[in-house]
Amino acid sequence: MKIKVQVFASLKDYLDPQFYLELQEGATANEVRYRLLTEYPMAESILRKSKLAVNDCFVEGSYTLKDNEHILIIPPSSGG
Amino acid sequence: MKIKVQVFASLKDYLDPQFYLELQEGATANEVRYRLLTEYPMAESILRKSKLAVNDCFVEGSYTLKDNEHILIIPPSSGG
Amino acid sequence: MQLTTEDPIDLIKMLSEAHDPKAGAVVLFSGEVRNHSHKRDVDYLFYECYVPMAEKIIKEIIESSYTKFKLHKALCCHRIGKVGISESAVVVITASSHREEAYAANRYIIDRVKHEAPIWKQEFFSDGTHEWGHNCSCFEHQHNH
Amino acid sequence: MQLTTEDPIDLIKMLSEAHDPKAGAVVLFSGEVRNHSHKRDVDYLFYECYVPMAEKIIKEIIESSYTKFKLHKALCCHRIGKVGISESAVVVITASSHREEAYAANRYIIDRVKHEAPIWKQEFFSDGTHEWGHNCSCFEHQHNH
Repeated sequence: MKIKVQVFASLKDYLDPQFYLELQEGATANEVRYRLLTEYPMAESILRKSKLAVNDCFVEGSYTLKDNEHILIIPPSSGG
Repeated sequence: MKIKVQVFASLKDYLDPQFYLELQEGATANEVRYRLLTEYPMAESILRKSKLAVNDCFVEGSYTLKDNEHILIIPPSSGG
Repeated sequence: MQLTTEDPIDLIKMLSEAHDPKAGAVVLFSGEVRNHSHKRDVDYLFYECYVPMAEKIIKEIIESSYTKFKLHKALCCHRIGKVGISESAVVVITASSHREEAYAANRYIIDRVKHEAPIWKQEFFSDGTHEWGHNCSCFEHQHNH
Repeated sequence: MQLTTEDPIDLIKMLSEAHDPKAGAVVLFSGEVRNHSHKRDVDYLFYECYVPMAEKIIKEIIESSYTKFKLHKALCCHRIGKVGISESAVVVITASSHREEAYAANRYIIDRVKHEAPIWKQEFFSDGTHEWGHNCSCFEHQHNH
């Protein structure tokens, strides 16, 4: 299945802001994180600290993705 | 000796804003308070809670007044 | 900086005075006149103030806030005379590098000013009566428990 | 009420929205851009924001502040994009009958917004370099001890 990935802030120093991943049916949000960890080792520490969101809601790593869903990789906030 | 007394706020409902008292040499600030307590029993609770000041500085009740000094009877603050 | 004023307090001017390129956190407290007090409708307040001592005491409180907290700026102004509903009776602004200090210093200043400055509130009610304020409201608050 | 904005935050307008004849205490927090960070000179900041989630989260934080504290008003606005020195990056205003509540609710809102809203600071230094902010400054603060 095809999943749209969007990353923010410092992650964009290492990854494209938006891209698509081809994943097996039943893949979880954490599997996206691990796939990116291996492909972009330079971004490892940020990826590990990032939260994950689907449909603009935070999800646990165990969240099971559905085809065409849009996952956000959200680095720690530094607002204010 | 002659002492000028000035009172504020709710005390003015009972006493003149400013007036003079004739006191014995060596009288203390507290003696002014007691004198007013007996003359204006309606103002007793406010007089007891009030602070005393001479020359625009707070003084203890034991402060010894000098001739022509100006004593302020300062009810509890209710600013803000 | 004005410590007491008979004119409406100019929040905007005070805020602009508090800006400091070194300060990351600015906290403003505004004590405003409520339209009710002890379940009675209020028309306006009148603040009596013994200005010479009030200004000396407010100045001393601000100076001691600089020693107790890491502040870039500390300002306080108390309105005197007649003050209408929703107008500011007192404003405190603190600016610091970190927000913890700015909040703590702000509370320190307003708590002391309310308790120590010779300023007295007289409440004028809609029914035509008036009454002197009973100490500061945090005191009443405690008594209600 | 605007929760995020690319324009300078209008403190005056926010303050006027926060006025409430029932509220005796108004507290405003303004997080402002400092001219230095980690001992380096700062030219300006740039805030990236994922607006759909940031606004949803800020709104939720404000709503929960009304349940946790006795508030008449709670407002929060975060600037996004380029923000110059001494400009407000974030403003929180709380209005309550008592100042304890107004201060506590104000801190509650800013602490949560800083930690939870998907907003990221990029510091642009005078030497031409730039760097992403490392979490919120209270975090760094703890680590320094």
